[in-house]
Amino acid sequence: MRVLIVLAAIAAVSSGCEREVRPFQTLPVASARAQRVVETTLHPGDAPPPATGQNSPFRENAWGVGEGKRLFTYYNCSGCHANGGGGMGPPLMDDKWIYGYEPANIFQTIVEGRPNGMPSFRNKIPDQQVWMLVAYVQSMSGNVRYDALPSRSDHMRYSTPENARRAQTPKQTGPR
Amino acid sequence: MIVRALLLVAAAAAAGCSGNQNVFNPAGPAARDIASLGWQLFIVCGAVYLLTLLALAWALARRRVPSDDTVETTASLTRTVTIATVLSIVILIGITISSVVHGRGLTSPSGPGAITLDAIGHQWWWEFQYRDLTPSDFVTSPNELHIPVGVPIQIKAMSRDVIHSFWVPNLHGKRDLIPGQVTNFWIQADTPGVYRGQCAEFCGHQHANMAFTVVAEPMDKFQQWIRAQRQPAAEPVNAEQARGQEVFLQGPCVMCHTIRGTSAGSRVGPELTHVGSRLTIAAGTLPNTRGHLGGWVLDSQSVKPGNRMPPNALTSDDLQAVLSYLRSLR
Amino acid sequence: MTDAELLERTWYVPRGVLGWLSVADHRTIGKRYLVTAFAFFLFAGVLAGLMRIQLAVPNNRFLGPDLYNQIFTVHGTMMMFLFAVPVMEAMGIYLVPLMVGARNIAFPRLNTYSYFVFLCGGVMLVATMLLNTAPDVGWFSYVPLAGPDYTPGKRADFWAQLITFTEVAALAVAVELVATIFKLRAPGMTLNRIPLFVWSILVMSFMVIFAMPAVVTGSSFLLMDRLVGTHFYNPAEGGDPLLFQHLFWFFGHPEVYIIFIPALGMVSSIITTFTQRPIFGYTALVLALIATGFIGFGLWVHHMFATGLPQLGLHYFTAASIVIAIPSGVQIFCWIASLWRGRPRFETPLLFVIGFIIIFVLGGLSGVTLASVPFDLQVHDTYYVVAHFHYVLIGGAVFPLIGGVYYWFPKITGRMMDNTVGIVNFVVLFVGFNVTFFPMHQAGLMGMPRRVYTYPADMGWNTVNLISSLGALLLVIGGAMLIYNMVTSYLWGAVAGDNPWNADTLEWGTTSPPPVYNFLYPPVVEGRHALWERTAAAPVVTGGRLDCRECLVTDVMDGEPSNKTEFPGPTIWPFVAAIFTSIMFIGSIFTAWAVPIGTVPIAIALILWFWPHAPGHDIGAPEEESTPVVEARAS
Amino acid sequence: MIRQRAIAGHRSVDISELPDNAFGHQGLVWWGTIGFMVIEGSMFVMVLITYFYLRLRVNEWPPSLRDPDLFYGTLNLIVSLVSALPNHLAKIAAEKYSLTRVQFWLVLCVLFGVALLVIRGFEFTTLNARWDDNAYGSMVWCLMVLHTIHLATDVVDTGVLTALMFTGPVTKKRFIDVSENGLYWYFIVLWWIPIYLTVYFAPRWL
Repeated sequence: MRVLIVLAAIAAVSSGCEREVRPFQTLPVASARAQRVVETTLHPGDAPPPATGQNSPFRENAWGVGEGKRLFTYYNCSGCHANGGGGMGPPLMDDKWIYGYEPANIFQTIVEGRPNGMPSFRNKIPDQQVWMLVAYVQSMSGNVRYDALPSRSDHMRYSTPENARRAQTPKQTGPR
Repeated sequence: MIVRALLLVAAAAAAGCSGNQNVFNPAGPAARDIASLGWQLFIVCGAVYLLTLLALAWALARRRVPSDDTVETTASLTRTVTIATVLSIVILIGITISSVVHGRGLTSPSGPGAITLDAIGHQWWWEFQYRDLTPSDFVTSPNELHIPVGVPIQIKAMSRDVIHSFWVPNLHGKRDLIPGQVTNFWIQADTPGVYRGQCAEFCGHQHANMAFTVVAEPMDKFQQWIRAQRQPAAEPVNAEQARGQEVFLQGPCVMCHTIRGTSAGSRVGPELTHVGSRLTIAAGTLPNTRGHLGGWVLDSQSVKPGNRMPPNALTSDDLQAVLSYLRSLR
Repeated sequence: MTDAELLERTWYVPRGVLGWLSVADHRTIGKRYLVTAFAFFLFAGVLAGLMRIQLAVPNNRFLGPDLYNQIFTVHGTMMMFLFAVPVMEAMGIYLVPLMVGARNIAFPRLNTYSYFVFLCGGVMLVATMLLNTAPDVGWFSYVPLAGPDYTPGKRADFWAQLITFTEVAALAVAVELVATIFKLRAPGMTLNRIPLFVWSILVMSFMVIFAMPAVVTGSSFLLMDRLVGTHFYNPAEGGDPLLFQHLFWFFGHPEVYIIFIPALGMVSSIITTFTQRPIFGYTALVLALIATGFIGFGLWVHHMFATGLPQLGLHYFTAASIVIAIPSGVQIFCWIASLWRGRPRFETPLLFVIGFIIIFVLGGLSGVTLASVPFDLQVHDTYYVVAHFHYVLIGGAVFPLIGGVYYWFPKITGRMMDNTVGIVNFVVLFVGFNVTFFPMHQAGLMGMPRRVYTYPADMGWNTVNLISSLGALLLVIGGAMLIYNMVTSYLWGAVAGDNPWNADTLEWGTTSPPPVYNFLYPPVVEGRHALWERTAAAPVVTGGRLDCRECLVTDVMDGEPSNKTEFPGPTIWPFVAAIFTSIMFIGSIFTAWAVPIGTVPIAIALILWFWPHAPGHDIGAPEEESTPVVEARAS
Repeated sequence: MIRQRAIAGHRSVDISELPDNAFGHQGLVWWGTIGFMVIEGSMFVMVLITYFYLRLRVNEWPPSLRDPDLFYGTLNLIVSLVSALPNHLAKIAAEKYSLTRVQFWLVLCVLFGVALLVIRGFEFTTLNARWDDNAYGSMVWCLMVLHTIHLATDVVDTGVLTALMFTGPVTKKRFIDVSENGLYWYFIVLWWIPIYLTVYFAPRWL
């Protein structure tokens, strides 16, 4: 009995905290890349770089994922990706990943842009927020921890909320 | 206790003479009405409290006499208690009537509304939109509400996210901003001045610092202000400002902020078209000085943890350029 | 064997760890409830101390907004749901059966179950606080802030489930108390002879029964919105954020009276005893209690004056809120009259009652000012309100409660609490309280909103806040003195004897502490003041069985003997059921499947709980005796 | 069985002749049952009020959906009304302490209960909205699930009692339980009427 309680407590400590912290300032300000002016927002498509295995600092963090969801609307990602269902741009809630499903790949996709319309957000979105977006993009196909998945928003219902979808095992499909 | 009660009245009176955001420092008809009601209530309740305590003190301290247990004593006690009850009922009815009477004026403005504007609550800042017949003349003023004195201001209030509450104690009581609803109310200032308002419904991390300023000024000055606000942003006049504009437009700033007359047009954060002309930044939290602005742009999270402005790593000359540009937007 | 020995054997309190978990008598459970509730009181008090430290000076960086929001949420939630209501019910659990002359509370196993559910819920909330997972949306967690979109993670879910925990526990106790008061009263205890404390507990139980379903509905909707994506509170899909406020406050306002009414009962008991006279205006006091209970349901909207509901309606609620001041006034007048007529003995319990009158009347009057719509529009959600409800809750409920602790401590432990320490303790608490909370009135009038984790230095709020924080220090000292006095008196206090205060109610008619069977001979009541009017040849109940837990059931109205019922003995299954219930509740924070799956073990535990002679009954029973008990039950 | 004897010098109220465990409001158990019926009743009331509160806030109800299909709900209503009969007879038999009759009628009650649960299962499949479609769907599912929980609880309850009546020991207390269980079954059946009307006819009539 007592042992069980202790174990439960330990489990809670290890899981609960990670999920519930509010890391308002994950990355030190200095760590962001230096500004440089870019001429075009389009970027020549090349093969996805090898996954560095670096993970989003918000992968385990419900708040970060939630902020990512908010930024996804703020920065009008839905304009092309339509809440993840896909429109002009590819869907994000399925298991197909054209340019790689590793967090590092997603990060690069956002920062560098991709052919056929994905603009580069270099210098436009601070790394901290990019990582939030990465975590949210992963959550759309259920690839963050279950209890950190966002639930329904206070808008019109567009699809089943992230925490009600079946998790997809990501597949690398490569450029169309 | 009694002494302390009196102290409160005295203190409140003293504070009444000074103190922004003080309920007993009214600067508009509604607030004045409520303040007078407040005084009534305090005086009546204070008197009742005093009497009750005196009765208690007497009951405890009086000398006991053998006749305490007689039927007559009980009867007279019953009479006293009944009288006290009846009296308190009368007083309570009086209070109800008086509060209903004072309440009537608060729902509808006394005169014709001169200005109609929208108050929109965001986590954690305010957006005030002055509508006009020609959409191009719409004016958006974040966290700073300019009103002409002496005329009622019709406010259509709404919220973009959670429930906030619009409260300028010197002008009127509070009114909740509820998502999915538009609530109409009005305020009016009689004496020119700068009044502080604050969100009064808990709305998350920065609820404590979700303030705004109300600038009440004579009609002509107000018209002047709104004309100025209608203008698009000032063009850079020197190289540093031009550089600042470039940094602003190429950098993350454009993702959230609008500067009319430039390509920056996102409505996520407060509009900055005339940021230089404002008294405060960061939702009434910091005075609008170059230093504070710089600190805010670089690292707002250490000023207001949890607010939605991300940290921006600008090289120092980029920062200086942006600052001079923003300061030039008057 | 003597009757006493037989009863001792029949009503045994089980031994051993399993016995501790399966005990089913109202005194033990009542004491545990009390101790647990006070533990939560201390925890929430510490949190309050942290808040006062943070607010002592402007722009303080001692706590950040994230932590501060968790702290004030847990402080409010814990004080309301884990201290105030349970502690009042605990007093009822312990005292009511003694006061009405019963051998045990009705449905004793349900009582055990409710205690363990309450305990698990409380432990859960403490755990969340320690794990930085505590709810951070205020103790009435308004949507949409508490909704899925604005509070990601599980913080608000823990709040919603804590509500479920405490409501299950509270509702169970309420039903037990109503049944006890209606059906287990001593012969001769007609309605107009019921002690005022028992009346107050009865009214409280009914308010619990009718108020709490509303908040359970509201919090379950919140949980479903967050977990399975329902739209109860989503305005874009036909829901409504204000719905939550209505559901919450329809409970939330009666809640205040649920906490406050039993305190009124304690006040009446203490005044009766320490004036050594019948209370003045018994009937008026009873009617006032009942009236308060009814009106309490009619004024929830005065928490929503600023939401822009139709004016006319608002004025109705102003009237209702002001009407409820009348019964309170009547009671105050009656008590003052009793004190005037009687010969007050100024010992600690009475001092706390006097403190109660002084503080509560002020709180009540500031409540009258809050009931007025225009004035409320200014002070609503400011520190003025914070001051008001601390005046009515601490002044109106906690002071009488502490008085009650000093008053009933001898009965519960058999030892007196030290009177000198008690008097000093009272002075410290009284001064500390007023220094802490009186300045908050002014902070509110100067425009300081509640729930701010910090404030600017130039608002003129610095002095008042500093004073409040210093007063909080005094309160901490007072609390420490109370604990010190309880512990030392428990260990070395003077032995009390059956009736140290020469009180009039039945609980003082048995030994202190009472035996496991409460009364050797179930008493018969001959007047409103059972012990004062007890004659030499006072009748007693005889012919009851001594070899099984038999209790007399009387008539609701006139307390005439009607029939007999046999109480179940101790069993492990209520505890097991409580544990499975808790697992289901906490599990349902993470997945909806916890509900269908979790109910299976609960159902099994319940079946074994009700199944006669299931394994696990009579745990820790004295061996040689246990057999005849079972035979008796089978016959 | 050992009884407490009178003591010298005290008059005594002798209770040895009183009956054990009266039926109805004279008994103790009845008050427990009523207590929980009141609690759950006010819960139902709250949810129903919520339903109409939300309904009054929109023009179209159900929002752009066909009206719910009547068949299973109505069937459910009829069957539950019929089930009141064996329940009633079981109650009467219990109050007459006639074991065999109680056994027979209880078994019938259980069968009815199971049938109702099966029908309810089909009923869920024919609802016109999912709980996460909109507030209407949420309300309907909330009402249905709430009632189903109570239904299932009482079916299990009745099942256990039936088992007890066969395995024994059959004390007088058991018959009281049967009678209280009957009372609770009325509660379930009666509450289905307003819920049925709300779920199936509020969309049609309002």
